Amino acid sequence: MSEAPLLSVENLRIDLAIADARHAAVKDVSFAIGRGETYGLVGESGCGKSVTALALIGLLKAPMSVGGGRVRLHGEEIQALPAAQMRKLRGKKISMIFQEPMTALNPVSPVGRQIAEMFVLHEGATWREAERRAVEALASVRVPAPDRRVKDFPHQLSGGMRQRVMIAIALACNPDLLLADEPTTALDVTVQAEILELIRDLSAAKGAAVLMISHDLGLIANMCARVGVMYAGRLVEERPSQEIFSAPSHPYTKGLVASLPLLGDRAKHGRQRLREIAGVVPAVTNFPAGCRFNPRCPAASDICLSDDPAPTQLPGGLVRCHHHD
Amino acid sequence: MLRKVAIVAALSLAAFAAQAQAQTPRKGGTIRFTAPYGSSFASLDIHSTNRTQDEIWAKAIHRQLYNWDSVANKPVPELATSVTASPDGKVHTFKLRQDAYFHHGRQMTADDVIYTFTRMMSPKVAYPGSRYARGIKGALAYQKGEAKEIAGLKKIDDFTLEMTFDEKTDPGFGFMNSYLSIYPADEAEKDSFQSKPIGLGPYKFVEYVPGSRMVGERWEKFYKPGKPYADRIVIAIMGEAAARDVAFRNKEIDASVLGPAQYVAYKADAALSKNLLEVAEVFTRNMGMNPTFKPFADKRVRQAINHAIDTDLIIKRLVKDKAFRATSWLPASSPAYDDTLKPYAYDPEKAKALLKEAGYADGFEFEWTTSANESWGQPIVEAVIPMLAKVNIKVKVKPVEGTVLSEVVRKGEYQAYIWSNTTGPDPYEALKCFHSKTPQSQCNYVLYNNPAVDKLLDEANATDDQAKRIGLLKQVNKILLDDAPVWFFNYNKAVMAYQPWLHGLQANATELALQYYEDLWVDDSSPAK
Amino acid sequence: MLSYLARRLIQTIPILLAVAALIFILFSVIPGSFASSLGDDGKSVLDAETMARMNRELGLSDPIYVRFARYVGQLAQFDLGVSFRTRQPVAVVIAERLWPSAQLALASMGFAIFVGVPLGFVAALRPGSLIDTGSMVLAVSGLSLPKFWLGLLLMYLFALKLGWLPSFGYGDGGLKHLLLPAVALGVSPLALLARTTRAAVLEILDADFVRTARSKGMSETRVVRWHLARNALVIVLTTVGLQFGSVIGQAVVVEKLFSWPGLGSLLIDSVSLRDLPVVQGAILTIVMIFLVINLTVDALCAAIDPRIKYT
Amino acid sequence: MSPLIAHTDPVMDANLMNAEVPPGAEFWFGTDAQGRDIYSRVLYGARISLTVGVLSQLINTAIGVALGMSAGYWGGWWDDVVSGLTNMMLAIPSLVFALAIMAILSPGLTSLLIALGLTNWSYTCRLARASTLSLRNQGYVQAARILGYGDLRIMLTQILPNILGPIIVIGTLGMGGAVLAEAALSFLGLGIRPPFPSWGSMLSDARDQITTAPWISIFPGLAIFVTVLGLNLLGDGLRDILDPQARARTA
Repeated sequence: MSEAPLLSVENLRIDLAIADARHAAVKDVSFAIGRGETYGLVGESGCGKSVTALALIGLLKAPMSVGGGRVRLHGEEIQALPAAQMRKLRGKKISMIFQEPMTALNPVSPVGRQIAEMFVLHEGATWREAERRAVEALASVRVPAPDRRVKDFPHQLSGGMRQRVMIAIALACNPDLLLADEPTTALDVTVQAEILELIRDLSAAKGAAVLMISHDLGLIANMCARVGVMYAGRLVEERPSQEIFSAPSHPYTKGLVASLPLLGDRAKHGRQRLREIAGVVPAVTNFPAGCRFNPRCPAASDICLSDDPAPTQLPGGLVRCHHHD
Repeated sequence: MLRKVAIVAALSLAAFAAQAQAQTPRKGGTIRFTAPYGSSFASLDIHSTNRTQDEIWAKAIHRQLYNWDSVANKPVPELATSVTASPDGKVHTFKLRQDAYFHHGRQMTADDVIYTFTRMMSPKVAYPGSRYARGIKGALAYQKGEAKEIAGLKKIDDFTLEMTFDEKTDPGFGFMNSYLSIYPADEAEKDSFQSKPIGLGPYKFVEYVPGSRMVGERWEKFYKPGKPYADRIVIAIMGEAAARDVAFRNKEIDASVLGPAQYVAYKADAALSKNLLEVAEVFTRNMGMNPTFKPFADKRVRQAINHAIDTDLIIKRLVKDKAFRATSWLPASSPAYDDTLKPYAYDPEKAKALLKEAGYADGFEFEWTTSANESWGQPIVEAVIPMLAKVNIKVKVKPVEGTVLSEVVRKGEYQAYIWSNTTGPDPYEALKCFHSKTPQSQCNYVLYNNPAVDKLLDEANATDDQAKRIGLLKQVNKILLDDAPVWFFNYNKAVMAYQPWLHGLQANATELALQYYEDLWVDDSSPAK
Repeated sequence: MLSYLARRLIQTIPILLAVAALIFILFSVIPGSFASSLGDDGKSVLDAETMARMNRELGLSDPIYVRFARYVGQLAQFDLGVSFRTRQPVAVVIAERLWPSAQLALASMGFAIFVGVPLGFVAALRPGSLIDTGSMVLAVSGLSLPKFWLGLLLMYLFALKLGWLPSFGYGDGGLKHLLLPAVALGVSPLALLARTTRAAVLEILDADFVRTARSKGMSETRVVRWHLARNALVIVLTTVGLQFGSVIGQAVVVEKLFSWPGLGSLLIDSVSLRDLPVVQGAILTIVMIFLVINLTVDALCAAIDPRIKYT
Repeated sequence: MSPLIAHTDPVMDANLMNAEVPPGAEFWFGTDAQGRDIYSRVLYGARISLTVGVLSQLINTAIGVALGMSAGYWGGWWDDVVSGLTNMMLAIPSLVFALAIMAILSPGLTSLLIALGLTNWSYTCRLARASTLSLRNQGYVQAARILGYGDLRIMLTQILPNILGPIIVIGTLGMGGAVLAEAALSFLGLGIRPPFPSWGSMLSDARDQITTAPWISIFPGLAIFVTVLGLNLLGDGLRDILDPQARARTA
């Protein structure tokens, strides 16, 4: 990689302030996404995936804050940009799709207007012009009869339709990077595939890179070239997606992969939760000493209880484990 | 002490009159008066309400056959130029004024007077004034529908009226009340009369904002030449003393009736204290004791209560000297007032002794019904409670609204109550309440029954000799003091604060708030237009 | 929409009937009567015979079920009866109080809305700031000062000390006389509105769509203007409706203090004079106004929030 | 507690010679027009005012929850009846209602509790009904129904604990309201049975002395202010503790 990647994240740390103490909810997370690349971030709920995405777009809210590290977009650091400049990046360069399309849209505003806002905000369009372009944007996310749908309110649309509106909003201004935070989790199985397809196609067409966040390893595998696995605020493994399935290195990744139905069975069994790993993700305030996965790890040894493993370079990736394969 | 106060009051009145003479009344301006007894007028049909609050506006709009002369302290003919009574006192001939015009321009005639008294006895509607009109011969027959008109009302000519009563009657005390105002026969039956009253008074009705104010403008054809002086009168309805205080200090009203708290404050203020009008009114504040409640049937217990309460202290400290110690039922302003009577001394030991004699050495408990009134209600009761506790008498307070107080007292559904009762201007009327034949619902609230008193009252009623009458009534008053049917608390001293530009106020002992609007005038230092 | 309104209006009829029955029963067993009130100041005297006649004339000597039947019969013909004291139709007595009451209610709610809502907004946008704490203290003061007390303080300050405004009365019905009673009456709905607005805005600020708006690169002012205001408005409006309706009934003390010719003082006077037809009529009117205002608010909310349907 | 820390008896220790003494060493808060120690009366007044505030609000809450929860749970005609009742109670001027009840029952603590406890439950009822409606079809409630739990048991064990948070908040706010309502009734002459003090009656008794002896009203006024402030803060605090959303926010 001679050229600077589109996005690079180095040693990102996200603090959670409770009372006077600061806990590192996310720590030492580093990864990079190239132009037009689709990168997957996977892990159970509470692993810090969504928080990481919010940190990238600068929308962390108290008591969360970026505690250290660098985030570069086009080689320029953005983690410490003044609010006004960060705001200009949002929507224009980086945009985001959220999990719940129902609550993520303003219930009392027509969807057309919510799309049109993007053109007014970032391209200085007039409302009239923006409304016209909103119809086009709606058409581009394959919503039938877009000229009528623009006047609809969110509650009048189905879940899939709403998520299409979200996608239309996110891609309205041709961003370089799209953060998709579990974009299909709240949807019916039947529409999940359509939405994913839409994201893939449109981002490809517009040349946008995608950070796809999901707890669903199967979904990530289908979409992404490379995958990062997060556990308890750490990136524990990062590999090309083929490799991570064929030869998972971290015990946690192994667990994730083992819990998957065979590829291709997905359609038959529907989505699967990662229930098969015993135990739960510890709370931020209660991370264990040493390797954070040690309470649940089948291979845990003494060193795991005392020393936090450093990342080990693997061909095409890295792993953070004392006992990696 | 009382005599001294009376003299001071008389002096201040004299000074007042002198001041009034020294200046020539100015024509024009606006008088801004206040109606302090509640937050609205009951009705614009003065015949249907006898509340003092309503009399305050009625005095501007209406006139009656008689009016109270506050200097002579007696009722005098107002709409009549002369009244002659037959020797038996039953037939009165009224020569009516020929210069009295109603506000719609028509001259008043005997027909209007007849109409008024006939209306009063309406078979359909119960008017408070029927109390006095009932005595007219044939009035009851008319009310029952047995006659088409009242036989005792006879028109001699347009301005002469003969009125025959069933019994010997002195109509002045009754007919001076505003709720017997003379109505125009042609207008009063109209619906509009209920909202736009027409009368003979010095001011012509302009507007009424219910709950807020009434406005009148000068009636040019008022029968007293040159009067009234002011162009307009505004009567503001202001029941809250604290609000009135602000308005008065802010010079938004020209006169304000004061309560004890303000009386002290105004007296202490160099500027405000100059313009206070004080008068001994004809009300007696008292605690009535129900003889059907066993302890109160015993005279010694009632006397003990009079001894146990430090009445002077309450008057001085709580009522702030805005009252005179009651020495029996009749007030200092009454012609039959007896200034030789000594009030019950504050003597808890004597009270205890009397209670012991009566068999209540360990005391007893009674329920005391009271309204929230600041001068004769809850605060007084609260001050008395610890005093009675010292002679082992416990008090349970029962707070009620005014209307409930008046009801339970008339029905006798109380053990004790505290109230203010009219004790004038006619001393016989005031004392008749203690005649055993007077029903409790009338005014013998304490079911007083003393044959000696009955006899004296009957004699007083029969005699034509004023001096003898007064003498008999004084005796009754003295017996009452000893019998102590009530705790004799005080006689009211009414105080009105007025602005320096308001002139012509009179010390009306029947009710200070009832003024003679035609005599009032404001000089040009008034801020009102 | 029209059928919805019609149905809602019809639904108010049983409520009005229930109110009529409840008030009728309460004021039938209440001690005291109009006749006894005519002698309650200890000065005027009403004789026993006239009192008895008056009770008969006013129909008060009939048994309660007869009176109630008569009353319901009148109501069915939209007749509120005749006032005991003025002998005018109750509708007339009430009508002359409506406009001053409406003025006072409008002014006090206007004051509450135009101060309370922005205050709540600012407080919510800067939680923990001086303005937030200040508005909280102000709100609590508004909720903890008895109205007569607050009214007196206002009179002292603005009429007597500063001389800016008249202390009492209706004047010509203009703003000058309206201001002080409106503020005295408006402070407690102001406090409630400020607190409700603050809570509503805080909740909406946490909503996902606000995050979406921010992710679009919107400035905070635009977030508030474009997305927050309308959503908060629904919650605020509902509170306004409830307060607006009750402010007319709560005006009793303030109207008494400021000699304001509204329904509240009419009601309280009629209670103390036991003018039962007016008491019943005034309460029914106040209830009716309350119901209509809330109906209007519901309709407004439906217009603002497309999720609310006319059902 | 009051008798221990109060200097004097709030009723019997009246000395008219000491009337309207400003605050000082002997009388910390001064004396009132009757010459009674205001400090003692404020302490005793707390007993009555707080009893009125807390108990009347408990009654309101009980009525509101019972009606609102059952209406939300059962729906149907009962829901219509309760909604009608709620609207009615919201619409009737509660002060006049309370005044009528006081006039009928005659003033006193019990009457106050009835007058204020029966007239202010509509907000609670509305809230309970709305929350119950949203919970009625939740999985765990339906599960309980399938398990054959009785309606009453479901309401008490499954629904009530989950709707209590906001209701307690409304309740604490209402307590301040009840203290003030008692003051308004005292202003109209039908509050607590005198001579026992409540803050409201002390305040309304002192209104004529607002310029001549301001301390008579300042101290009970302050007591009400501090209490209502405290209750509001308590309500806010409880909301933060009990509101699951707020809890999630801080976690």
